[in-house]
Amino acid sequence: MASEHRAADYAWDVGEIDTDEMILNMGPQHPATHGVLRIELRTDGEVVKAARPHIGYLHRCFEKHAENVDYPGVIPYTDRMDYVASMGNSLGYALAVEKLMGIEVSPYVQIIRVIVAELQRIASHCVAVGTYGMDIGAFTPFLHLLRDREKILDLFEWTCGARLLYNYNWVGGVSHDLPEGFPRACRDFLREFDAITFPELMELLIGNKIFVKRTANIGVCPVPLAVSFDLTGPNLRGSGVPRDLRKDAPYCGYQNYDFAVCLGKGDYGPTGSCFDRNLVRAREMAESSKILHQAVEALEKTEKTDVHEKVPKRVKPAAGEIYFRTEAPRGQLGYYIVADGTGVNPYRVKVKSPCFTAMSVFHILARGMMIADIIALIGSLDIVLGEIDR
Amino acid sequence: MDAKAVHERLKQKFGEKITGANLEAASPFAVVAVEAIEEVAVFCKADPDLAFDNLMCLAGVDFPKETPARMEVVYHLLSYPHGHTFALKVHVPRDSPAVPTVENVWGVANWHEREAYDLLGIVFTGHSDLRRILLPDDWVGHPLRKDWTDPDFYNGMHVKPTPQMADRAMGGEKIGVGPFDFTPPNAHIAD
Amino acid sequence: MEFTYGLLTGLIPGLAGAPSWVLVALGGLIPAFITFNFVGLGPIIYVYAERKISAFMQDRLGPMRVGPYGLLQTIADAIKLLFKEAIFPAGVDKLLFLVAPIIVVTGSFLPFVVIPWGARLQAVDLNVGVFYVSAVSSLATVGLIMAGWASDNKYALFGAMRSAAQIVSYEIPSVMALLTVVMMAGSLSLQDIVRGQAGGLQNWYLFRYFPLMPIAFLTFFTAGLAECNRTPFDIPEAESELVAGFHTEYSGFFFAMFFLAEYTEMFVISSVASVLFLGGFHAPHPSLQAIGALGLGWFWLLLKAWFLIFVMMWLRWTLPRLRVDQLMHVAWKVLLPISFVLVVVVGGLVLKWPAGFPWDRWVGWPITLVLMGFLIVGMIRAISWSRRRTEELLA
Amino acid sequence: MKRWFTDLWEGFWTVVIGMKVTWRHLFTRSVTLQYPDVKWQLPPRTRMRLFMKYEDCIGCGQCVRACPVSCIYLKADKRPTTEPAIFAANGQPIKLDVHVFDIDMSLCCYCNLCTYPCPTDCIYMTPEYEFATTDLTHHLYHFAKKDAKFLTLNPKAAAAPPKPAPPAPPAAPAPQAPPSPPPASPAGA
Repeated sequence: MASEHRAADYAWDVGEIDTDEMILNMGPQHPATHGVLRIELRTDGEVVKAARPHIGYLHRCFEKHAENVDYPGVIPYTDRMDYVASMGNSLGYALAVEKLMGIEVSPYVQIIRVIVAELQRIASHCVAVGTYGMDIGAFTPFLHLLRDREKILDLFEWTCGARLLYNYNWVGGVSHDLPEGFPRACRDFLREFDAITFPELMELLIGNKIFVKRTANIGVCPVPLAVSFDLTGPNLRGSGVPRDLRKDAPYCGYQNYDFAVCLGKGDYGPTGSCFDRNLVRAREMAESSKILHQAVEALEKTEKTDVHEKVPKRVKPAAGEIYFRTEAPRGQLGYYIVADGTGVNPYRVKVKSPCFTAMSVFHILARGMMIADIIALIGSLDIVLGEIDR
Repeated sequence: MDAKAVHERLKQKFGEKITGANLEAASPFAVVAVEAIEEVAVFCKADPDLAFDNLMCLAGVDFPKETPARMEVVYHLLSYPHGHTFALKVHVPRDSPAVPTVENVWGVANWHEREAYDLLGIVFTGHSDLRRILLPDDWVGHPLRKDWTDPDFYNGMHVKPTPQMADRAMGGEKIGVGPFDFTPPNAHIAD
Repeated sequence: MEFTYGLLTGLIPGLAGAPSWVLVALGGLIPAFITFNFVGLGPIIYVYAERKISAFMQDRLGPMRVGPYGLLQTIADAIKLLFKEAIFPAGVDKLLFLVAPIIVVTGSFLPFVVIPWGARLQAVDLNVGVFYVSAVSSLATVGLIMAGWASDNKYALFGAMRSAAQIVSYEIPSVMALLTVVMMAGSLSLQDIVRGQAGGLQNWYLFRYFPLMPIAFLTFFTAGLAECNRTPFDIPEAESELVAGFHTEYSGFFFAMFFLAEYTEMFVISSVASVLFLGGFHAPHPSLQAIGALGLGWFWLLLKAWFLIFVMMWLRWTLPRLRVDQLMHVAWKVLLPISFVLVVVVGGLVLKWPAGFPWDRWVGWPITLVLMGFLIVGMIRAISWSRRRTEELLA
Repeated sequence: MKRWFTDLWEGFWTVVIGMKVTWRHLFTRSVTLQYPDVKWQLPPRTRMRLFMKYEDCIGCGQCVRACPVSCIYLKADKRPTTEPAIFAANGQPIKLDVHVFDIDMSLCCYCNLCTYPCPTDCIYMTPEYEFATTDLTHHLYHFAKKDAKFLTLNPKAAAAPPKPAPPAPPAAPAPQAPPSPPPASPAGA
């Protein structure tokens, strides 16, 4: 059965361009492409006839680098892939290598990992939703959300000493224990987030009629298309598919927490529109906050263990390979690691980044949109070019 | 369905074309003959028991030291209805790697295959748009191959600092980058 | 002009005997000079205000470095812009590229000729004042299209086309909303319109035929927002879509001129709206009209215009931006029907009850006070919350 | 027609709601720190500029191997037996003469991986972050000192209370070039 969306149908042929059409080159230097993405648009007036994304402007040879450093040394590089959500990246890698080596970390470390991962999810979604508002033209919610993201980064800096690129999740543990008083600070933050930032975001941006009108009917991604093009995370859930790895294949003890999988419901238009994807992100912030409340409570109850207890002196897995995926803030982040068992370097590390696959469906969704919608679509897919290009 | 059952199902349908398997591995896989990969992929997606409607990952791996030297293309499949995963592998000779494309089965394969072509030089026959994706269009070579060595120049720019440049930097001298650096061509390479 | 004339002859007695062309020239040039300077330097204040207001709304501080509280920031920026190189990218049509900002600035300055700052403080009292304002303020469109076309840049072209469509569309509801006022005043002269609103807040046209005229005011204000390309109608220079729209390729002095024009346009729309609906130079209560011999008309007009400018900024930092087709939708399917209905209904009412509904006298003050009350209560609550929060954090 | 009115009303009302939120924020305290005047109190774990205490380095090169970006250059020779025995602060005998210990901070990725394997805790990250320069080569720090004052008595053997492992962060390391040894190419130990 061939997919109904053949890539060839969307081929780009400049030869057939009409005199009425115009080629607009958006990016790599453009305020709203979320990095150095370049899109060629064939436009007829304001209407986009075809779009062709060009990526690779931020290619930093992650996979080649990973083959040339040892296993722990890859973690700083994973941080730099999705620089908005570094904790999620290193968590996936650490879990993959742990599984390859058969290491099982203690429940205490697992709770710490859940806490940092969920804090990072809130921080990442803050950026995603905030910049989305900025793409649509509302500047204020962006800064309100960044203000709260800064508070999360303060927590991270307090924990591990870095604000953006943490190198926190290690193979077999985490680099630092949570500092004294972390639960209280975390609760403080969550209280303010739940009581002020989140409702204000809903009032100021997401409930706004203009915002709804701008996003609710565009970029509709039907479920078969989303599955065929491997949209994951909030992008898939925006289309109404209840798939969340934290529920389906729990890692780090996510099965112990009570939270809901947010779905796009199509409140203001067809399900799977830009509005749904964005709303799923916003709601997930609230769900993450719920998980955090439980995790912080569990942290206080769990017996403290040395966070370096299971860190191997020398990370040298036996020959083998593994494909491990985690639910990063932007979707399923998969690490395919091949170990040859001879050296301390990974033999091959391939990253399936959620943004990469989200971007690959872009040219189909972009057909027939207006130029302003292109921006809305890019924002709703929530791409980070660092992760697409790696 | 666990990995064994998936393997059984494939084996039963395709017989000899499934040339090997490792079901005990951390992520179990079956090796498929190159020419059969497209029909296996179509079957995997269409068969109601397998229903692998999602291609999670497509990776190319280079094995120059194996005999014969080969490249692998690994397809990690996921079934949304059933929730099970499986991997397919294809072995291709390293000197002329060519694999039929599966982009018509899973749309996402389009970009993954372009990436594998770009970084490893695996040609996907029948691909609609096999261009480089991450590297510039005029890049020469495929860097993720194990025998790759960086070129010294790309369009007249230094790709990596030469030892001379490193020495000069350590000596406290300023070094330019790109076309503004007028270092003579690397004589030490010839030595 | 007569006012200046009277002032001049009063101040310098010998001038009365001078040839009439000298008097005409002086009487015209001096107000022009004052107005031009006031209006031309106004944007320095508005830009500073905009930056500060946006900053406070976003929990930031805004410019703080240049001068106390960053007061000199915009002056420094203006100086920087004036001294910067004006870049002419390859492929621009130099003549059009140069002329475009001049036309835009001219178009935004011309309406000031008829804005009445007081009963006699007006450059010219044209008897077609309203018509003149709406005519010359659309002159800017020509400049914008020229800028977009001459830039040889696709983004600029998109911006220019969008702005043309936008301004042309929004002229109609805006003029329709004006017509209601013109019908009530029975004159196109702005002076006459203001005169019709004398006698305190309850007599302003805003509160006439309640609740019809408030709707007319909102229609006019919305259309005005669109005409001066402010959010949520800023699609001609939509930053996240078109980089900078029609002035993408402009730099230095010419960019500064576009900037000047934009803020001047804001002031024009605000002051025209205050003249037409908010009683112009009339104080909310007749007793506040003057302190002794010093007439405060200019102060009240300025206050009202600045309040409306503040609302514009407030809206800008609150709202997202509309899309092009939605913009047209708002113009043609929302504002235009509303304004048509208003014109017909208000026209009929003017014939029947020329002095307005009987309850009109009693709605003006309560509404104003309630609105102000809301704002003040919100302010106090925010301040007290903020103080409590700070104490909590310090604890 | 009903839709038209509800849309109009919703549009108007949500605008008013949004304006309420921004109005509230107009009067709340801003969160900006005026950076050069007010500085954020950095937590003790902050990872900023790398520092190496040369007197404690035993030249084992574990940091060089751990560094994922290869920004540490180390060159060491066997210490002649004729020289007096010297020790690191935690009692490790220093058996290698470290001629070159350079860290290129412009390459450093602040991952902190070099500090963990160090047996004498002589390399660590300081919370000092204001080290921008106008020249990239100023970020190449030479830590090897000609006139370093090594311990010649084993502090462990003397049964003295061992010093706490990371000494108090000293002032900014002086990036001065070692006079005699020639600039080295990257060399693992």
